[in-house]
Amino acid sequence: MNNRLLTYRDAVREALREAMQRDERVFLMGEDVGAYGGCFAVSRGLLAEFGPERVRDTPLAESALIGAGIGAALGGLRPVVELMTCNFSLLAADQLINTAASLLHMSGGQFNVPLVVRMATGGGHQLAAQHSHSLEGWYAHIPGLTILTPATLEDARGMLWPALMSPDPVLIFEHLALYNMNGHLPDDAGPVEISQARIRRPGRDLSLLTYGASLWKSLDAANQLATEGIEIEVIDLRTLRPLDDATLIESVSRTHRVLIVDEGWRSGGISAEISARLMESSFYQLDHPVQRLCAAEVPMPYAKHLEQAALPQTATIAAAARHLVQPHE
Amino acid sequence: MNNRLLTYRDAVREALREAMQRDERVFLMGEDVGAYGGCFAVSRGLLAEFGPERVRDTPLAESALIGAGIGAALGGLRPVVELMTCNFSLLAADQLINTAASLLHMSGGQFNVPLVVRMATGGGHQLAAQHSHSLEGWYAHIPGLTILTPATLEDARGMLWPALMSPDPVLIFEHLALYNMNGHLPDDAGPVEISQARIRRPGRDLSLLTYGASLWKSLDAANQLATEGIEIEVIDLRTLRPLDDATLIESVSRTHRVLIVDEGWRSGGISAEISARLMESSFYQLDHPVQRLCAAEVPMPYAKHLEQAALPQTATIAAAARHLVQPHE
Amino acid sequence: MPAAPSLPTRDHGLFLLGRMMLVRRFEEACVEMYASQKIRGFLHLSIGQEAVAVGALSQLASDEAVISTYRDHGHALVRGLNPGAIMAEMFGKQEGCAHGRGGSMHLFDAQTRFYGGHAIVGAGLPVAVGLALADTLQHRSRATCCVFGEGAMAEGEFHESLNLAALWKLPVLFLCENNLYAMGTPILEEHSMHHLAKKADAYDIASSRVDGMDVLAVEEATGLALSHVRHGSGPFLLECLTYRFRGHSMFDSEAYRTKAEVEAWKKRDPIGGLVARLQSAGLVTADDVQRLDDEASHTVETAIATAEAGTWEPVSELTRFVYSDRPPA
Amino acid sequence: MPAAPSLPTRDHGLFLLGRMMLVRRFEEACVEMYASQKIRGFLHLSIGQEAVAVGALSQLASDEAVISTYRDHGHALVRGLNPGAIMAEMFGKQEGCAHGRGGSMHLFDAQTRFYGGHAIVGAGLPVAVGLALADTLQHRSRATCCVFGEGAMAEGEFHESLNLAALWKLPVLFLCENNLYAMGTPILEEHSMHHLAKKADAYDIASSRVDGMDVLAVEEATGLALSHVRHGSGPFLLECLTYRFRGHSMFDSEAYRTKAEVEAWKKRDPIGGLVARLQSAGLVTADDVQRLDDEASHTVETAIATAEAGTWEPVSELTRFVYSDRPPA
Ligand SMILES: Cc1ncc(C[n+]2csc(CCOP(=O)(O)OP(=O)(O)O)c2C)c(N)n1
Ligand SMILES: Cc1ncc(C[n+]2csc(CCOP(=O)(O)OP(=O)(O)O)c2C)c(N)n1
Ligand SMILES: [Mg+2]
Ligand SMILES: [Mg+2]
Repeated sequence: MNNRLLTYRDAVREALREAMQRDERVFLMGEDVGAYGGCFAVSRGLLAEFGPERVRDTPLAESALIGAGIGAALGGLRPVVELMTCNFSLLAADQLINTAASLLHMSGGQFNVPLVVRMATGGGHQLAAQHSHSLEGWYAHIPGLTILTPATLEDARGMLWPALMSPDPVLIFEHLALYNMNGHLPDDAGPVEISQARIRRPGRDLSLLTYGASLWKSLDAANQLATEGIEIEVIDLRTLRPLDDATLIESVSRTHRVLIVDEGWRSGGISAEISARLMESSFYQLDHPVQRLCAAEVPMPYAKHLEQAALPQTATIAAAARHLVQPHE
Repeated sequence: MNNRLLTYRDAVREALREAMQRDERVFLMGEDVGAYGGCFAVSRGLLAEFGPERVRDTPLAESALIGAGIGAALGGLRPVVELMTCNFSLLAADQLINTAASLLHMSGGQFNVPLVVRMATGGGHQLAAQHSHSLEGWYAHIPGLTILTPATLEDARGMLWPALMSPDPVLIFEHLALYNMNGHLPDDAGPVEISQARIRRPGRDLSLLTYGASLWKSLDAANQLATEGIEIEVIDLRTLRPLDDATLIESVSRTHRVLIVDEGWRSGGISAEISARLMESSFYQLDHPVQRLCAAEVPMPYAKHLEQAALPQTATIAAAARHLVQPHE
Repeated sequence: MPAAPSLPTRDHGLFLLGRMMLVRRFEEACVEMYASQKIRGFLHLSIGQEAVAVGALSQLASDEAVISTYRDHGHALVRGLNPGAIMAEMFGKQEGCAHGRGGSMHLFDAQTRFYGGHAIVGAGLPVAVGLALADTLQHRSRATCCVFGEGAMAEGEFHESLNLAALWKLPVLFLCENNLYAMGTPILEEHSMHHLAKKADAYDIASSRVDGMDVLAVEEATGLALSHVRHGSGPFLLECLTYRFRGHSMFDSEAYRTKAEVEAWKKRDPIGGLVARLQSAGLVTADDVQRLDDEASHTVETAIATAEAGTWEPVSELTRFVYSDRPPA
Repeated sequence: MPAAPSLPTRDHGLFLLGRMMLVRRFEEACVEMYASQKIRGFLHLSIGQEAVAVGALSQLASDEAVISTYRDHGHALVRGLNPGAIMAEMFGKQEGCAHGRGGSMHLFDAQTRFYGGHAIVGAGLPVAVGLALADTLQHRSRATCCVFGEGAMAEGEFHESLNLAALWKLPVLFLCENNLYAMGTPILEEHSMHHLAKKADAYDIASSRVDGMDVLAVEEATGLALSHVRHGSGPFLLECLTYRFRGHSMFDSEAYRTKAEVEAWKKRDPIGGLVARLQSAGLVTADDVQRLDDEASHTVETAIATAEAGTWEPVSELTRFVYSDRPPA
């Protein structure tokens, strides 16, 4: 099988293209997905290929966009609504939570909502407080939603199709910092499984649980620590709702130490949920309390040095991991 | 000092009245707060007393209401915006998070937002999926916000004033099921302190951490267990952001066992955060993993028996507490 | 407003009368069932507004979708939902049209394309836009009917939805039940411009306003609107001036309006009005009317019996309908 | 549009020209600073739109508030923010007008009542309504000026805010910079009805439309609008037809419009236009123009020097400005 060099952005585009080729019901809708080529150039070229009906530019109206996506899904289509960034999803929070996530239940199982919402997430680009949220963990609180966080090219390429085939609403969070990431993908790369976390690097000393852009920083940290003789197991959560508890518990049963890394604000983030679950499932397996390394609890500052300090970095991840593996009590 | 018999609703009303009498800058604004007397009759009578400028009926427009509240706060007033119920706050999530919670930071400390938002929260009244959310724990994720959850008459009466005196935005979640609760309050009841959790019932065997309507179910459960010789310490969190870690940690250092009870959905709720914090602070103090008893992860069903089953109840709280105190591993 | 429409045939007159009487008797039965606590939660009645539901919705083709609000019994009945299934829903029985999960505010029926029953004011509008988009993209030419109160027209989603529908020339009939109040807020405090149909101009949408107490007028206006919509001329906003004879919900003390105002409107009772016209034209007799009334009462009694005979869903099924259990499409 | 306004005095002409040149030179310097990576994040320029900022905002009294968008440099400069503080902000220095926390999209200044710098499209509108409400309730008669692009007019908050402002007759000048595009979306795809000023009719709000490339026309129209607003006649919607000569932000490949279109608009350059008129009327000389240009360039150079000389906030202060550290008011 041949390999191709491409970016995460290309991989998402390829997934969109394939989905639209494969299923007539699939269409893309959002602000500037067409002529502009997408706020982050993800959909560039798709308008020419599929026309304005299926690559649908919209006005600025996030709430109605999600609502219209819900309606289109109910009407037999498979809409992909792009919200540009998760920051703007707050304008559509009502439709996402009170309608998309609730409709199947409220209707007693009659009306499922096969809606896919794509949005960029994360900080690190000096876009400041209103453009740098990491809300994937926050949305993972909501029953009825499925939350995907592709970190690899393979997942960027492969998660869209299973999301589209899900009978229920799926939110895909694409990390801003990953769009330019290069890598190889086999020619026949296609849909991936979305119910399981993946061990991206095996290790015996510590389970490092993370997702999205932090995966790469975590792998870097793990490689650093390997030179010190510390072997970190790095697990990519991939899907934040539902969480793949089994994979996490199994890993902890081997390593007995856990660090969770996440770019959301610490209080009430996805790391808190994982820590609480491990408290319940693996308390007697733990040699050390589970630790979290999250974003500082501050709206994102613009200044680069402050922004970098607000986010987990390779160095701080390595330090936290080292600290956990070499206890001091 | 004399005591008066009144309801939680009366206590909130009294707090509003006193605030408006005491400070000209305070006004109340929201859907049907005036002529209708408030969706839950909280503001009944205030229109006649303070007139339509200060008890301001509004159209249905939640996002603009919060935005206007922010602007009014910036303009020197002390607005109390009533959103009826937290379910509708999702329409204003952008203003609450991207503006109210972020403005002080984005402006480098220049523009603080002394806005108070009141809303009803919680289930138990068969109002179904779109009217039964408990979102206080979810909002506690957001830096910049302060989250209050008055459970007692004293707090219903006393939390509004310190909220109004806060230079930054405060959300007050009043549990629907408490409005009709009767009790006595001293004639001179007034502002309360809002930075500390309170031990509502001391006990040696288990720390039960809760807030809002669950406080009362928890106290009932504790009383039941007392007849079995089990002494539960019931702590009312009162403020979900910032959490009063010190009080919790101190309690755990005495009881070594923890149950957290909360009416929000389990995954990623406030209970997860508390469990994660205790993992970090009190791991070596714990005789048993911290347990959570939360709402079932389902949009609220209408049918009474299902709704009751979805929420923590006195019996399920008692059972969970008993289970924790009598370990079985 | 145009001149009063010409008289219907005897058969059609009986049909309209029968439908309106069914809605009236059904709503009256709801009051009783609420008093006897068989129905719980929030209950919103459409007594006084029957001419809108009957005049407008009975003109839809069987494959045309309807989306409604929490004040949805009349719409559901006219749409052809089984009255027994509606009543069972409000009893919380699993034989209910939403399996007992939704209750009065969330009636749903896939068979008749009745998409709810939404309790977030305004949230149904973008969903209707999406349903119509799905039809258009799949080359089906049929209307989607979206019902909402005038209160919803102050919400941002009204604006966003009308713009989208007009931009994309979608076949949506926006049907406003202007009953002059949103809860206790009179239209003068809801909207700065009160000729609501004219708001359509801001979107280049065709519109009209009709006497919503006159079922024949509503029928005629709806016919015109639907032919516009169905023939690809884009959406239509139809404003029906009506009045609810009862409170907003069962909790309403109606402090915001005078008895005299209500009495004046009751003189314009849509049922009494049609009876008088048909009788004075010699088209129906008092006996006819009595027979229709008996039939309506009988239907309602049967519905109550069905609801009574319904069963409770086992609590073990609590978390069903959060995600689809059917296989992906 | 009304006839072209009469010529200004020489002094006033020089003033207007000087202001526009300052904005132009400042924006050009931003491009350079962006290229040399001194400025990061999203950068939106107002080159081509200077007549709106200068014509409208220079007419505000010093105590009248301004609220703007992410395309805010021009507004901030005209408002009187220190150019050095603006540039320092974009450099991320603590001497910046938002302490380096906000960056280009979030300029703020309490002194001149410049309330930002908002990056959520439409979110500034309700805040402006609230500021005006505060003035009205505190019996101050002054205007609040809210600037937004035509893209914002599709958002629900536009609708909600205009309705509120009109209902309460608040002194808000809603100033629309209609530059015909929202990112890459042309106005024809943004709005179903393109005469945007007429949208005011839906709220019974006074409005007008003016040539936004003609600073004298903008000035005149703003004067009329402001006198309406300041004299208690309620809000005013002023639409300025303008054009941005550069891309939406620095990331824009401008695939959505032709070079010819841009060139045609450049012929209507607001600065060149005013120069020509003043010169042909003999009011200013080429030397005058050169002198103004030199002054502008000098101011900008000084600003850059100030920014360069600025200092980095210590990382230890990362979590400042999340909550106020000043004592409660
Ligand atoms: C977004 C939202 N805000 C507030 C409410 C509370 N509420 C329920 S009905 C209602 C009034 C709606 O009035 P209108 O749209 O005119 O419908 P009507 O009840 O008159 O049929 C309000 C404020 C709600 N359900 N949803
Ligand atoms: C709520 C929201 N949605 C989307 C965006 C992304 N975005 C930033 S600017 C912009 C276009 C806005 O156009 P307009 O209001 O006309 O202002 P202009 O940029 O033309 O000055 C968009 C879509 C955003 N910042 N906020
Ligand atoms: Mg109404
Ligand atoms: Mg624009």
